[in-house]
Amino acid sequence: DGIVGGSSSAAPSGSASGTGGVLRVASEGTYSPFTYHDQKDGGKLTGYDVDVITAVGQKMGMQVEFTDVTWDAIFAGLEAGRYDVIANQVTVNPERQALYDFSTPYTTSTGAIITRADDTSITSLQSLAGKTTAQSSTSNWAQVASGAGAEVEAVEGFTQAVTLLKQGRVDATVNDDLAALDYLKTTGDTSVKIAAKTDDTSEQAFALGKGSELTPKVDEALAELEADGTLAQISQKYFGEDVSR
Amino acid sequence: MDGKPLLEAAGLVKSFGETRVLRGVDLAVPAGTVSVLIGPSGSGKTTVLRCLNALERPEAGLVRIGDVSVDFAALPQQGRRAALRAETRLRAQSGMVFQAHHLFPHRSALENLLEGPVVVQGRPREEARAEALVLLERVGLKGREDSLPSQLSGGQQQRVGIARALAIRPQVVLFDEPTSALDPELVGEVLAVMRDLAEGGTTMVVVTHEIRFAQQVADQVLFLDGGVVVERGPAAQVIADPREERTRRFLRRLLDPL
Amino acid sequence: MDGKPLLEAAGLVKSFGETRVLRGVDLAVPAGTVSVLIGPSGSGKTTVLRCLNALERPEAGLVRIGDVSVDFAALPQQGRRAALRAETRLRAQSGMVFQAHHLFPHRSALENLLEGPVVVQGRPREEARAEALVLLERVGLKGREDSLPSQLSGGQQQRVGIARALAIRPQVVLFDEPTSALDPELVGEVLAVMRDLAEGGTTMVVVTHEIRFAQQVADQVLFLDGGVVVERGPAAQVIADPREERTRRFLRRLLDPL
Amino acid sequence: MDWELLRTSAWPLLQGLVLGTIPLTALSFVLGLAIAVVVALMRLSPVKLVSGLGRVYVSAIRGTPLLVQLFIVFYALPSLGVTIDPWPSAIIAFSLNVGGYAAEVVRSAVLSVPRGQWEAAATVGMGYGTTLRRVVMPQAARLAVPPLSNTLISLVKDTSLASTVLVTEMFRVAQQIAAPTYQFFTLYGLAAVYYWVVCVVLSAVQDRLEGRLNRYVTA
Amino acid sequence: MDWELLRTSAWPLLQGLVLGTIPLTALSFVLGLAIAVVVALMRLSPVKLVSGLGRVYVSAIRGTPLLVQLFIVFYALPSLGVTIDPWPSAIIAFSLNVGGYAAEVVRSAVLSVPRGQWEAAATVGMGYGTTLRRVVMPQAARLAVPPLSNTLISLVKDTSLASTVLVTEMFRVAQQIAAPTYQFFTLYGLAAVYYWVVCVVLSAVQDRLEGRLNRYVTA
Ligand SMILES: Nc1ncnc2c1ncn2[C@@H]1O[C@H](COP(=O)(O)OP(=O)(O)OP(=O)(O)O)[C@@H](O)[C@H]1O
Ligand SMILES: Nc1ncnc2c1ncn2[C@@H]1O[C@H](COP(=O)(O)OP(=O)(O)OP(=O)(O)O)[C@@H](O)[C@H]1O
Ligand SMILES: [Mg+2]
Ligand SMILES: [Mg+2]
Repeated sequence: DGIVGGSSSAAPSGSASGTGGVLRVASEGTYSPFTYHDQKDGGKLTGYDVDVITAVGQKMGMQVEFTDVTWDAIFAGLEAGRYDVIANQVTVNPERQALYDFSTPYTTSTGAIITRADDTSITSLQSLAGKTTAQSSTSNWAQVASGAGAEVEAVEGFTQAVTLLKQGRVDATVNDDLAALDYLKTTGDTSVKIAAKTDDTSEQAFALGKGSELTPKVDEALAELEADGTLAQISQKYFGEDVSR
Repeated sequence: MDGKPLLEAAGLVKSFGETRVLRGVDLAVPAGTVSVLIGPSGSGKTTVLRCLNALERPEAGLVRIGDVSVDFAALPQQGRRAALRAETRLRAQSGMVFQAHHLFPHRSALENLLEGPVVVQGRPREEARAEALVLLERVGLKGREDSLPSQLSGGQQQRVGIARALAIRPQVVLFDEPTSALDPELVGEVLAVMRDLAEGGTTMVVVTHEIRFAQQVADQVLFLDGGVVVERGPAAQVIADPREERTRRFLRRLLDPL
Repeated sequence: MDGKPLLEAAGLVKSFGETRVLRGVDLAVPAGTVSVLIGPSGSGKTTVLRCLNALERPEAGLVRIGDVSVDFAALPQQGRRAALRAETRLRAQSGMVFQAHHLFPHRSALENLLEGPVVVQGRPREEARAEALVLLERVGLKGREDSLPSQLSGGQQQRVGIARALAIRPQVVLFDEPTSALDPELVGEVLAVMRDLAEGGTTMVVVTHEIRFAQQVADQVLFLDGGVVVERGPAAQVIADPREERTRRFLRRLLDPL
Repeated sequence: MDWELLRTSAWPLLQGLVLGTIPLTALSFVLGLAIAVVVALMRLSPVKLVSGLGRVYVSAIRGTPLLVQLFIVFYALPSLGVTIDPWPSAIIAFSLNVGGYAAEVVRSAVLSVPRGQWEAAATVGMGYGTTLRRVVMPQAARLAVPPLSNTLISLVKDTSLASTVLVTEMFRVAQQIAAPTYQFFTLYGLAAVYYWVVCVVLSAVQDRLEGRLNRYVTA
Repeated sequence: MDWELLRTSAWPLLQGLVLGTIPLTALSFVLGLAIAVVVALMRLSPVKLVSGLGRVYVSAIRGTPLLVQLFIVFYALPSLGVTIDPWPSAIIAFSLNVGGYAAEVVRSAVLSVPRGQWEAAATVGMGYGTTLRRVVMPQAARLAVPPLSNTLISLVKDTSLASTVLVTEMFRVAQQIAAPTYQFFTLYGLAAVYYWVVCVVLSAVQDRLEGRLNRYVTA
């Protein structure tokens, strides 16, 4: 996958899903460590989700082809038949289930509450009441935070949320614990910390078009990958623990 | 010449909105002669010239130049395209010199002359260029062919305008007050060029307030007032001894403004 | 009057780039008199007027109007602000009428007259308005005070221009070819207004090519050529019987362009 | 198309429009115009230093993305000890941005006013400022209106970037509603309709203004 | 500031600029200008239907966000059976967008060319098309250049939206590099510098063009 013209789905052939042995996959490519471009490897698309769907494709006997799509366009592209499946840590919820097919989940995560390192006032989800948090408005963590009584500032992404946190403009941000861990590990930032984890867990799965004939095949492949330990192995590679269940 | 005048207009009627500006104007210009149109402001002089050139479409009337003629009353029935074609054909028979020259400011003097022959008429560039250079020399602008209009004086600009009108090889040249926007001193050079053209046999219709020019050069003077030709005849008669009171009053005011 | 002329200019020298356009022009205009400046195109007539009005800053020379005087040679040493102040003060002593009127197109005739007195001089609006209406009547525009410039004829526009110049209560009014952009027929009305002003005692400096106006109205005629005053004297003498060959040649060309 | 979603979203988006987008646009445009006039005059100044500064300003503003300008005002200035609240940040960034683009339009319009108008103003005693205000600008306006209206109408939609600095305007509301259901397309469409209505109103104002300003033009 | 990251990012961003941003901008602007001329002439047409269509076009384009226009071309047209590849989609949406804004600029510039020029062209025999091409447009250009250069310079940066329709240009590259390192600020800053260089070049071209076009203007 080259850097320029990052879309390799050169043949958007309508809704003939998966024919010709090609599984067309969309992901953001800017969501580390799930889907991102590895600059040390010539900008190659990589990440947890990328590896999992690649393995799924192999099991299905299909060649996997990736496309970089911005988050707000990613479902429009699925509906328009530009690709077959979204591999981008899509959290399963009832509203979404009404619109799309979901595979069996391949990630289970909990929420992490991130605060300034010197802040001791936040120790649980409940203590967010009355505080201000910065959340990516497109993620379901915004609902978790406001459900806990926090005031939510909408931001574009995790980096921005952390910047606001460090500038003292917000008190916390709630996000995926995996994303939070990756941030702390990658940046070595010591001015923020994970102050608490939330109780509720969420599940992430591949999203496909409603009624897609590929859904059962993907589920089948996932089951095999879990059985033969591949899934756990990929998880270990990125997180040092098994997040797939 | 076959006795028929080169240019003929008959019964020109033209209104702008409610106001009737021309109320039946007739005109006959024999080949090789100069006709001068005089008359007060708003009498319709410019409008007459514009009708002869089909820049304006009269409601009624006929214009003929050489063997191209247009019956304006019949135009609307011919459909848009046919009407436009007829007008373009008539327009090609005459050249027009404006009061405010309207040279193309982004083209040199020479290029201004070439637009018509080369771009429109598709004549070979070299031939047209040679002819244009002759024309520029004729109006006294040898050596200035590469100047932009903005680099020329008012008189020089107006002379380029005349050369441009000649460059399309018209049968008649129409002049609308070619000197009245000029510095008094520059008037002479333009009138001189016009007189030379007249002496060279160019057929011309000239709207002007230069009474002395009319006296010296015109074969025919027409006095227009309120959209009709009030008086016409040889220059000597119309100017020196007008029959109509209106003509007399107009000339008096013109010659002694105070 | 104390014997001193109302307006005096001495030794005006002005260059544009390399070319010296004025080479020491002197001028004296007694109160209540009319001076007419004539001369070929490019001789510097406009530049003289513009120096009198400080629209142009000469390199050397002195201009005095009433008891306001500016020594242009000394200006640069006074610093930018002081120089500007001096020029503005001088400018307030004279009104200017341009060839191309330069009325403010977005303001009515009356509003054009009020900009100076009300906006700049801060005189009470009602008083200025009353005075402006009188001025408009004086130039024959009673009833047209609410017209925009574009709704007026050329002659009417020029008369508004004159009224605007008078509205700032200047000591002298400067005219730069006020009629040469006008239709010949409209020239009369403007010249008539100027003659009335002159008869009413307005001090005026007029650049014009209207020789008859000069003969009838001017107390003094100056012939400018190549940036110097070649000849000056009473109209009767300079025009009817010029001493200098250059003057004679210029007048001949003007009176008989062909 | 999810009609129920459209119905329930109509009101929150309208709120976002009226409380976010519109005041943000209006304030930024007015301030931006003021900046534009100043910068245009700087660029027209005969003093090299002043015109140079104007040029640098225009180049810096037009040369960098609005998003980056917003980032700098909101996220970078705090590291220099200047912390500005979201709304003021947004308005500062947007006005500076409009100022850069509109300056070019104003400059070209001022240049189109004939020199004679400056001189006529001088002869009735006006100074530089008065001439600009009463003579030049009203005439320059005519030519400036269509391109400035482009700038304004772009601004209406550019305000959607205000969400990067925590100002919630209509587009952000649309994103928030769309997020849980992924109905971005539906919600963006609804936002587009609102924008379009605003634009139609602004275009009508532009037409009237053009008509008004053309009134006194000769030929 | 992470200098090492900047150093390694310089080349991929430059690739994104040269292979993505610049061709996208250039193609879209040229096509957009062509559309603008057509639409401007439609709006100037005496035929009510034609000018009405032009007005609707301008209103639709200026009235809706570019993002929505990209969405429609790429994501909504397939449901009508028209599926267009990413690059063509982006170019179509951007040219249509430029066309709407530039049309207003062109219209106002064409109106500023005196009627006498049309008539002079008619008297030497030119038809409507020839007059436009050889007489009117070259003169209208002078007034149109500064606002059109605004449109062009905006477009350079608006191409960053192309990533929504799967076209990777410079800004997307910057985002991709920033994501795993969380250095958004650094990468956006680098992108801003590249944009700025492009803008400086374009402004220089604008200045020269303005100078050239001013050459033949009388006083
Ligand atoms: N396009 C137009 N629309 C409306 N009225 C017009 C138009 N052109 C000319 N007129 C009117 O028609 C009348 C005749 O105009 P025309 O220009 O032919 O007069 P003219 O004799 O050339 O006058 P002048 O000596 O001032 O040039 C005038 O009353 C003028 O106002
Ligand atoms: N702003 C300027 N820059 C350069 N040269 C100028 C400028 N103004 C005038 N000139 C030159 O100065 C000379 C005198 O000009 P001026 O306008 O004073 O002449 P004039 O006597 O008024 O001529 P005309 O009868 O044509 O109005 C001319 O050669 C002219 O080209
Ligand atoms: Mg006329
Ligand atoms: Mg002069």
